[in-house]
Amino acid sequence: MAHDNSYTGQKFEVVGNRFLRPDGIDKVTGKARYGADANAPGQLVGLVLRSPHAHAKIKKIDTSKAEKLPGVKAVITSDDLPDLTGGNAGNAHILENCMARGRALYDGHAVAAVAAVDRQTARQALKLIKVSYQKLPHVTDVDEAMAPDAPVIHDWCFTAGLEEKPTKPSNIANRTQMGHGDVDAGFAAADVIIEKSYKTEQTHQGYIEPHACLASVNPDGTSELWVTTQGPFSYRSVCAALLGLDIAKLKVTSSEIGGGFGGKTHVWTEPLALALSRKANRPVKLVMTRDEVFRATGPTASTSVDVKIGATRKGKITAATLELRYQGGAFPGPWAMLACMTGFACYNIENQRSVGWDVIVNRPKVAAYRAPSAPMAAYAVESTMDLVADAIGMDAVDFRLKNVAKEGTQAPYGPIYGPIGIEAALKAVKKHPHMKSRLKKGQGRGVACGFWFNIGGQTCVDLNIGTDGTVNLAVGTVDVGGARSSLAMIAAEELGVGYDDVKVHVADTSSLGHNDTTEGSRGTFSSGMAAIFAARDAIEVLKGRAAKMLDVPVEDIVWEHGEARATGKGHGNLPKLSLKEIAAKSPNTGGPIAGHNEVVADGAGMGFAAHICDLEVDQETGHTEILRYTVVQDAGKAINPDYVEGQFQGAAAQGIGWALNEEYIYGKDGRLQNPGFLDYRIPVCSDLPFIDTKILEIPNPTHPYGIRGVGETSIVPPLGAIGNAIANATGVRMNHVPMSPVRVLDALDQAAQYEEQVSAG
Amino acid sequence: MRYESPATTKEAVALLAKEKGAAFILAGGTDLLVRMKMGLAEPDLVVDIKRIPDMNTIKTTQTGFRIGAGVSGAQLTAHKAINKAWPGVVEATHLIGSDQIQGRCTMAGNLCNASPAADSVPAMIAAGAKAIVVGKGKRRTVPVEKIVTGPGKTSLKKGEVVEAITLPKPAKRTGDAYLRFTPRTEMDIAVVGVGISMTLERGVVKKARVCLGAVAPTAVLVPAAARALVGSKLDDAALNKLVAACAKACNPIDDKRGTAAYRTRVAGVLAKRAAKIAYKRAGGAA
Amino acid sequence: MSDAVLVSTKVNGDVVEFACPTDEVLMDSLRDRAGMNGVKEGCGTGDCGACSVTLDGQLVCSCLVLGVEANGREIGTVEGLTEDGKLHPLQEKFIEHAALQCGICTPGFLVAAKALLDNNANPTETEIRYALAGNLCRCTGYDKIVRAVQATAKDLRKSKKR
Amino acid sequence: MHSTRQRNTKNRSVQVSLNGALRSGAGGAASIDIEAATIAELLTKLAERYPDMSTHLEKGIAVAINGTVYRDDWTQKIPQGAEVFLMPRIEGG
Repeated sequence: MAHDNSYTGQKFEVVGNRFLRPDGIDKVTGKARYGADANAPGQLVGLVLRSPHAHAKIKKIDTSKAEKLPGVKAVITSDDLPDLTGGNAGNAHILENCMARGRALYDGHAVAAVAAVDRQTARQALKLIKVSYQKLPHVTDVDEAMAPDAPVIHDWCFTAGLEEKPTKPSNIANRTQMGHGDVDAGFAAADVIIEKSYKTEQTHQGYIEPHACLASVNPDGTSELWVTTQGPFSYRSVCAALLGLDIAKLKVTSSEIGGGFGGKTHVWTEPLALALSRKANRPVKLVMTRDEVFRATGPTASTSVDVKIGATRKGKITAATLELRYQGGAFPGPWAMLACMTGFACYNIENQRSVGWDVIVNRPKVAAYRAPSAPMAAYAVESTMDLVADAIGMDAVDFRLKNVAKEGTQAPYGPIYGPIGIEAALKAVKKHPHMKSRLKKGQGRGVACGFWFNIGGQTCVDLNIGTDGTVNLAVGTVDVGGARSSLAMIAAEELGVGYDDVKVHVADTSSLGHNDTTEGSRGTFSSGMAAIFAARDAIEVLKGRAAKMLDVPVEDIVWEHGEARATGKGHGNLPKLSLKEIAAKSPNTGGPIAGHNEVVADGAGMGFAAHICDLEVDQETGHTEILRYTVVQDAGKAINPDYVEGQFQGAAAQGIGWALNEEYIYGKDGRLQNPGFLDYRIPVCSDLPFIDTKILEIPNPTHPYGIRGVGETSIVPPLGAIGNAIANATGVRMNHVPMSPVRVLDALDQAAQYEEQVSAG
Repeated sequence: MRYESPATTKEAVALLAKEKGAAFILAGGTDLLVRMKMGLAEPDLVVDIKRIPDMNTIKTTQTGFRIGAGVSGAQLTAHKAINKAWPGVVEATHLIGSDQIQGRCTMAGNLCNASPAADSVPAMIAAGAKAIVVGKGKRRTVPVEKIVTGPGKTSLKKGEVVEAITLPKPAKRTGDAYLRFTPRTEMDIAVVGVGISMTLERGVVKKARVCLGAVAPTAVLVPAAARALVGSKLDDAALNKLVAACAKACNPIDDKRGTAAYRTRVAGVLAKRAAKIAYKRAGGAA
Repeated sequence: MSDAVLVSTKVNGDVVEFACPTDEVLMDSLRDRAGMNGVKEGCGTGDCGACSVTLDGQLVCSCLVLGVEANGREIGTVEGLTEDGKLHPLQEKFIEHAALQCGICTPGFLVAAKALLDNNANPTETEIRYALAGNLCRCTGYDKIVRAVQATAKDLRKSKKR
Repeated sequence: MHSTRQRNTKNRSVQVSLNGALRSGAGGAASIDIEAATIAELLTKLAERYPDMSTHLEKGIAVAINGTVYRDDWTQKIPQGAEVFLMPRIEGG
């Protein structure tokens, strides 16, 4: 049944309140079951052997000794997996990333796996596997990988998107161009043109829960996979495709998920656990170590970006260009392309061009990380925006406002924006008390903007009403940050029942139709939309039952505040029937009452944010302390403001970590030097101040409640905001993220030396 | 792997001396267990010293303090008299990891793990701490700076155990301080560490010890840096000499935690700051 | 192959006995042998605090303690925070203040926060932040966690006065 | 009036703007005119007319109609005079 997804401006009773999350008690008592918390009879322990080399030919893998070790039940290599070469390239790459085939492509690339009766035996078995490698030249830096003399990682990689097809393979997988207008004419009309280059290092989502699963495959192909994932349905279809299983025979249950941020949208060890289980015919539990998580899952791209922005003295941007080089790890990815679409999205720039280069290097296959690709492009753009404002002597916020994107502005990727919130966000920033607070000597303030598309996608929910009038809502998006609370509120709002009367349940793949992965800030947007429609379906059933109970035509029944009421002549004396009353009679009026909805939740409203950051730089050590931080973001409609604020704060904290200290550090040998939380420095509690939030509500016209996704956008501005604040505090413009103490002190020194030279010369 | 938890130092020494394979002492375990997890240590024998009463107490003696090798950072931090006598040593030990780590980590373990970046070591050396080393049938007292010989290497012989660390009773008008630099505020390894102690006489530095951490294969005691302070009231000239002496004593490497140039530069910055704190603690006018 | 040792310990006040390989860490013993799955593994190297427990009342990372070391000692885990079926005030406030999102770090935070408040009934914001610095959270930016601990401390002080 | 409307209903030609790598699939064209009443019809005709584009279409695309981005629902109708953009399909975190 088709439903209208237009925003109606309906008044809310439940939505917008701060209800307690329904899974809270399980999570504060330790009862909640995550990826590593399931067990099965006869279960084995799975472990993976990984390449210590950045790039190497695998000449031979001798597993015979490991196989003979008592307690070892299965050993697998790529020989035990289907060879998908020549088929669907995407799937072939995923499988080759899960297990090296002939070549190890990065430090940490899986080469073999074992299943044994216990951890000690499995560890022993890994040591007994002998792999003979022949080291190959490697490259891990994005700019070096593009150089003509770089070692070419894949001989099948010919750059796509060039006007002339290349004759030689290279590490450049793809060239993308976006934009509109006449850039040359635009720059010719500019009074001021600023050009600058930036680099950002690779970061990891850093979810605290490592990947973990429990796989069980029977000889007849019936299989189960308990796993921590953002996308149980896509894990099911991908694992089925990789291993040749039937989709319907593989039941995937998503555990409670201990953080994902995009990193749990793709499979890593899950196909290996299934293959081990198939070989051993016993359940296999496979939990990654933290070291493996860093070395062999999907971090974000490291980048190299050139920006050029031209403006008139009056502050109008006349043209802007971006050149974006993003490495996607050892396989082609869409990351620079995404950056092309987002870089200038906050601004109304008539003449603009973004060119993206997707590059292959000897690093793990990049995955999505919260607003993937956008923060790095925004860092370059937002830093340069401040430079231009400075050059024309205009306030940096006013300069942004003068060029801000509005309803009717053409997006970098083509379409014209509907109602969007970046102008309102910047105006809220300008008015915010934070902007008026005084800074002390050595302190600085920066503002930056951010954009993320948000997505919707295939969604399916079931709503069932019990005979006591309580409601079950089964959804197929996973709850990454409190979504069950929002979805219960939405169902309660529609049905007119209490929040506590609705219990939301994340269904397994055998109990519900396909749901796209919980990514792109789509959970509450999409499942919320489906929940509204499913509730409305159920209301139709409820009305039908009420009509039977009251013996009136169903056309005469209206549904108001959780009650059925008969309208029209002669019905005035009939009692109102509550949902509870109708539900109680349901066994005798036609059986269970349910609502169902499947929808492609298109029309996700764009998300925009503006951040303010105050900080202090220790000019003798280069250390930066964040003093005050404010997030302003458009949520469309905040269903449960507590968890909207939580998303804003968490995203900002991740952005702050990225800006200041987080980075993958590769040695000359191409090996990752900091695969642990000690030297991959995510912010700790004492590194951060309270993070203020301001929720704006500019309704998304294509959602009944006006909801926009809120999860990702606020990771985009912090890099620029902090770079701008450091410049404000020190007079030095940083062009390399993370802006770690070593880099900041180095930049301060260089600036001081330059000053000395200038004054001496 | 065999696990033993002897009740006396003598038993511990006997176990270690007898073992043919790889034997390790388990004090706090905050380094050993990480190394085991990473596959970097594969012990045949682990000797847990935390059930040896003598090794798990702090004693106030006539000459100062005796801190058992199993005493945790948390125990040390809670000890009022040591806090008063050697606040720099306590602060340095407190900087080893989180509160969780503090519940386990020990000064002796921090020393014997022989990391160039160990936080408590420069502070101990600046304070003139000594290690009581017990071997089969003999016991010796060694200045802390003589224990570590290189990254992961110590002068301890097979079968020898550090039983305790001693801190002297500070002379009147003595103050100490330890500062380290880390990118994060907590949960980090020193990029540079500086421990300083000094004794004043009428506001003039009479004696000083300056020790740098994380700028060389071992913590380095820098007599030239101490000389820069002695005889001064911590005026700018003295502090500048201190900075220069520290820079000269640095022999760092470029690694994932910092560059050699950065370490050399920041060693001087922290030395200056630590000297001011120690001076104030010794009763000098700020 | 490692030796195994019979360990007799108390977990949340109850006697628990199990055979434990000597090289097994307490975190694994608690999870796999004592059924305390509220003890979470985030890193296994003492850097994230998700496996925080108390050992004879002292806050530790259970991944940095051998299982055999628990012999004759008393362990406290998140499962032991509730008393007589009632949530601990910290647990209440964490839910009330939305101080958890994914929840994987929550047990460790609760155990660490309780250790803090047991020793310091009136901690400053800075003291709270440093006391919890050994517990990593990637979802919340710590804001609501710190507020929940502040609110609990305030309530506990009030109830003590009464 | 009446006759004009009839003609328009018959000739459902829409101007489709192309972005990114899709352009190279259409021989470098920034926009093309194509007769289509729904997204499904549009994609079928595109594949027929520009075989080079098929790899991009397989990889995943999205269609923006009057500013709303559709990633999956190919039954969506394309209104008269609509602004239509073809763009790469995006993913999120």
